[in-house]
Amino acid sequence: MKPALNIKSVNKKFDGTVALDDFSLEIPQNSITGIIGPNGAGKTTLFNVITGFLPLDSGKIIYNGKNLSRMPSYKIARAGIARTFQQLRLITRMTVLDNILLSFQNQAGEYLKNTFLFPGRVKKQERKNREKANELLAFMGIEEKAGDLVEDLSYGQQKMISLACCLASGADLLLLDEPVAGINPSMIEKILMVIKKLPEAGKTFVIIEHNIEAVMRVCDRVIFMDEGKKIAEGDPESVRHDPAVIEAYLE
Amino acid sequence: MLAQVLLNGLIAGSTYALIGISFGLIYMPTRFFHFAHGVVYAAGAYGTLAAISWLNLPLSIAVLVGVGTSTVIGLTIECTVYRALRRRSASSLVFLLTSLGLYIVLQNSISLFFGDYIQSIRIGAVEEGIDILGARITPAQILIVSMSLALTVAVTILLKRTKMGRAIRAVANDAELADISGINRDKVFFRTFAIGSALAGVAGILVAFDSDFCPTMGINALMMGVVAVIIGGVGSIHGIALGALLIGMAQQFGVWKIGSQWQNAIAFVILLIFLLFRPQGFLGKKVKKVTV
Amino acid sequence: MLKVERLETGYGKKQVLFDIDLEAAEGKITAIIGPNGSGKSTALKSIFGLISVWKGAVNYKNKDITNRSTQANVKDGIAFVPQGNRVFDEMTVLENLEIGGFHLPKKSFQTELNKIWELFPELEKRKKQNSGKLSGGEKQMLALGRALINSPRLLLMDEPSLGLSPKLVTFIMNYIRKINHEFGVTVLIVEQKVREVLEVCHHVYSIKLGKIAYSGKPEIIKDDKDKLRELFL
Amino acid sequence: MEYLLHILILIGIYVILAVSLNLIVGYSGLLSIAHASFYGVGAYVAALLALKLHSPFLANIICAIILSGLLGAIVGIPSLRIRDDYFAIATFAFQVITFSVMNNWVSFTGGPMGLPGIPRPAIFGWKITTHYDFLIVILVLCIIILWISHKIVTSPFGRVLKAVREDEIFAQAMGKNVASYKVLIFVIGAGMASVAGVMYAYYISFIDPTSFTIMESILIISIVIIGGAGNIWGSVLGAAVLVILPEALRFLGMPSSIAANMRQIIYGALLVIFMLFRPQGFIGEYTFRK
Repeated sequence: MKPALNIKSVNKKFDGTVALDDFSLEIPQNSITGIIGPNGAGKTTLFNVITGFLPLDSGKIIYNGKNLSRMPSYKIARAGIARTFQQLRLITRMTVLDNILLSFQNQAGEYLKNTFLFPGRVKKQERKNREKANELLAFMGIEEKAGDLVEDLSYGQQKMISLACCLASGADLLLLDEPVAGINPSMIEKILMVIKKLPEAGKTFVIIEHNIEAVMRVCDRVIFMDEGKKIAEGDPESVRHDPAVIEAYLE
Repeated sequence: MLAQVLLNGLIAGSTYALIGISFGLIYMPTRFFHFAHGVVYAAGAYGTLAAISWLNLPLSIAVLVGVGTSTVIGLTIECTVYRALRRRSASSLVFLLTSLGLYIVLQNSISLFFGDYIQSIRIGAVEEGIDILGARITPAQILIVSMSLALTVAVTILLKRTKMGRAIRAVANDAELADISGINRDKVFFRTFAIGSALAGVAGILVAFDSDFCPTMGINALMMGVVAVIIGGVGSIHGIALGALLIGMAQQFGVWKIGSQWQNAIAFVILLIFLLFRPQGFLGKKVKKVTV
Repeated sequence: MLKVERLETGYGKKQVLFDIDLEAAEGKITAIIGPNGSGKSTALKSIFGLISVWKGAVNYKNKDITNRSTQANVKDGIAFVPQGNRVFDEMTVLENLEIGGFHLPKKSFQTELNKIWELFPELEKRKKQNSGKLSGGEKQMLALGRALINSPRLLLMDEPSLGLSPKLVTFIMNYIRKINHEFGVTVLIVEQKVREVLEVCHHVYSIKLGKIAYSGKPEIIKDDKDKLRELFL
Repeated sequence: MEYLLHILILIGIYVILAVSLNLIVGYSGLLSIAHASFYGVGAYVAALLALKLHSPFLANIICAIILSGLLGAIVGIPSLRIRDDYFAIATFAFQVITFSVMNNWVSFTGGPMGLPGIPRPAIFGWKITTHYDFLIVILVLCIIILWISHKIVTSPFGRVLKAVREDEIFAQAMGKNVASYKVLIFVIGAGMASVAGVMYAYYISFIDPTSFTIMESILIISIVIIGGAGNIWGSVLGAAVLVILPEALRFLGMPSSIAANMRQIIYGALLVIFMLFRPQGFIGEYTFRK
């Protein structure tokens, strides 16, 4: 199968310390890849260089045949890569519904010309998006929260919303930074159920997560990173039992 | 003519350095734009004026009254308003807006007490100037230049050699690590405001010795100080002095070539250039980028 | 010496620690290990008062010090070494130590300073240098020195190995052992790279997903890779 | 009666200024201390065109909007590189520079002497002369600007603006071109402010630089904050309160020498009090925190 995302020998340094060391990785279409590893392994940096929030020192990132390096992050998002952030980012003083609506792409109403000259078209699309947003919230089982301010939700629900925003953006590749960290088991269950259903709908996931049980349950493949390098790669059980992996924690 | 332009540039630069250093000292650990500092500066001149004309005190004591007034006002602002904002962990924008409000209240209070008209506590007549290489400088201006030099050195020593100075630099360098080391941030701020406000008072008085003044004297001087701090680089006293000199010189060359009315515009065009292309100033550390 | 009971805390809405109980016995080295994101550092920070405790209590020398200010903790003989070789990088080595010993009278500062020079002779050679220019290992020594100069009774260390080469980790761990052994300082150390820390500590806790997953002697798990895998993976 | 109409006209002018600044400060989170420059640009463009070219009122308004909008883009572009209080200082610099130009380019702007004798405007032959006439025109302009602003902030475009204000990085991650939103809202806000300037010039029939100082900029900010940043109706309320409140001083029999300072003190003190105790203003939603 053709890879959705192809990362070719990427390097990234922060004043002296190496965050990504000649790092290469292929992400197959419709897969769920987990990335684990100790602190400072370069996991979040990897997400940041893929999504254009940090410039690469060298290397190439190809997504669906497009070279992403040097592209501004909003264009990368438009190309179909959505992400969540470790310290959850959402517009907390807007409603859940508005956050989802914000995340849709190609909105006519985002151009003032349309708002004033073609209000009908904007209204129609807005109505459609509203329906889609409500469907999405229903699919995730949080439709009753649509009108609530995001800041009033629990942390787990907020994580759910940030996943919903990624889905609303229409992206095919979703990078989730700690989707289940810091939330209660029943919420973890819900989020994992949602993630598991999506590859068959054409979505591809890369997940950074410390909750190994969660990674084991949902990922097809696990990458173990340490000091900017790929230490192990394979199916979850084999990575877990790879001697090099436990060695990384011991050294 | 060139000699006079250079000398005027030096004098202007020195007055900016005086307020710039006092503002920069406070900005170092607090990291917000304390606009009300402009009034603290004016309070030095008006305190001295009040002591002379209302209380008939001799000049030397009047100067102390002036510096005292500045210090008290600066500290009162810190202990009442700013401390309350810090407890609320207000953003730097909130500090800036509050400070603008304070500035307006205090400047207009001065107007209410002293009137909006021009006042004077000049020392020595203008004719008493001294010739240096065909350029004229008055005794008050000599005082300004030498004091700004002395204060540059003194504040540098304060920051490098004294315990309090080190604490100020520690908070400026890494406030959380200063907390971890057991430094009391409120105490550091209190002392910084005390010294910074007293220095502003001194600056205000020195400038008033040289020229007439009115209640709005503070905002313009402060803005020149802010420009000096930004283009010099936050945290570097030498940088501030250098920045002040640069604006002073640029303005005086402007006066010479295109006319005196464009002084402000010149200073702020320089500021814009620095903000856009080198926001850390020429001696400052690189500004930390927003983290994702 | 330090006793933490039913501690719960987190950041904003995110709860990180659930019902943590732990103790650091006087004169011993206690380690907290676990994978990243488990809440080890959070535990240390909440003990020191850098982040506020939601529920539960922190007792030090039989006093309740829950949510006490960091300054009060420093004056009471607790020192904290944060993650990532953090030093005042715009100040010299000596100045860093002077900030560490800020509340000491001049005379005792000098004696304490001499002890630090003795412990880390490399630092004395570089005392006038800007600490931003030090190597990672030297920064870690300076960070330790800044904390030790107050002669603390309890030293809290947050992942000293982070960003250091394995050789330097051994080096720093030896210092920690020395500090504990010679000065009788009680140490509570958080670590992710565990081989070295298991060599030096007397008791070890493991935190996983915000809960205590193991508490006991380091010898028991040191060579048991399956147990370690269970704790980390 | 004339006095009452005068107050209403002033309120109208400040509503336009405050609402347009609110789009920039309250909805997009960019603190600008340069709004009086756009106000001034509008006034000077209208006055110069009317005096020198005798061009009609509506054409002058359009010219003012275009020129001021262009300047708005110039002020907005730095917001892509510098942020928060540093950006505020940059706008401060811009304000000082424009004031300098108004005050010093004597041959063109009349310098401190200002531009007197601005003729009464006319719209399609309707001469606007009385206070009543002016009030009607201002009212119509206010309604148009409020309508446009309301449309903007309730549209998907406005939703992105708020997202930029609250979390730029999230907005980018969701594919929004943050830079273009920032610049565009500056253009719009500046263009609107110039309309207030045009009306002011025609109404007073004399302008000089003292109406467009940094203090005027701060006054407009105070209106936005006290009314409530991030709420259009807050700016309407704020404008009414801050225009009427100082007028009340007059009825308390305060001598005019003191009244001017007291007015300023009221603005300043209200700004401090609101920042301390109610940063969201009367009915706003944005509190300048990230």
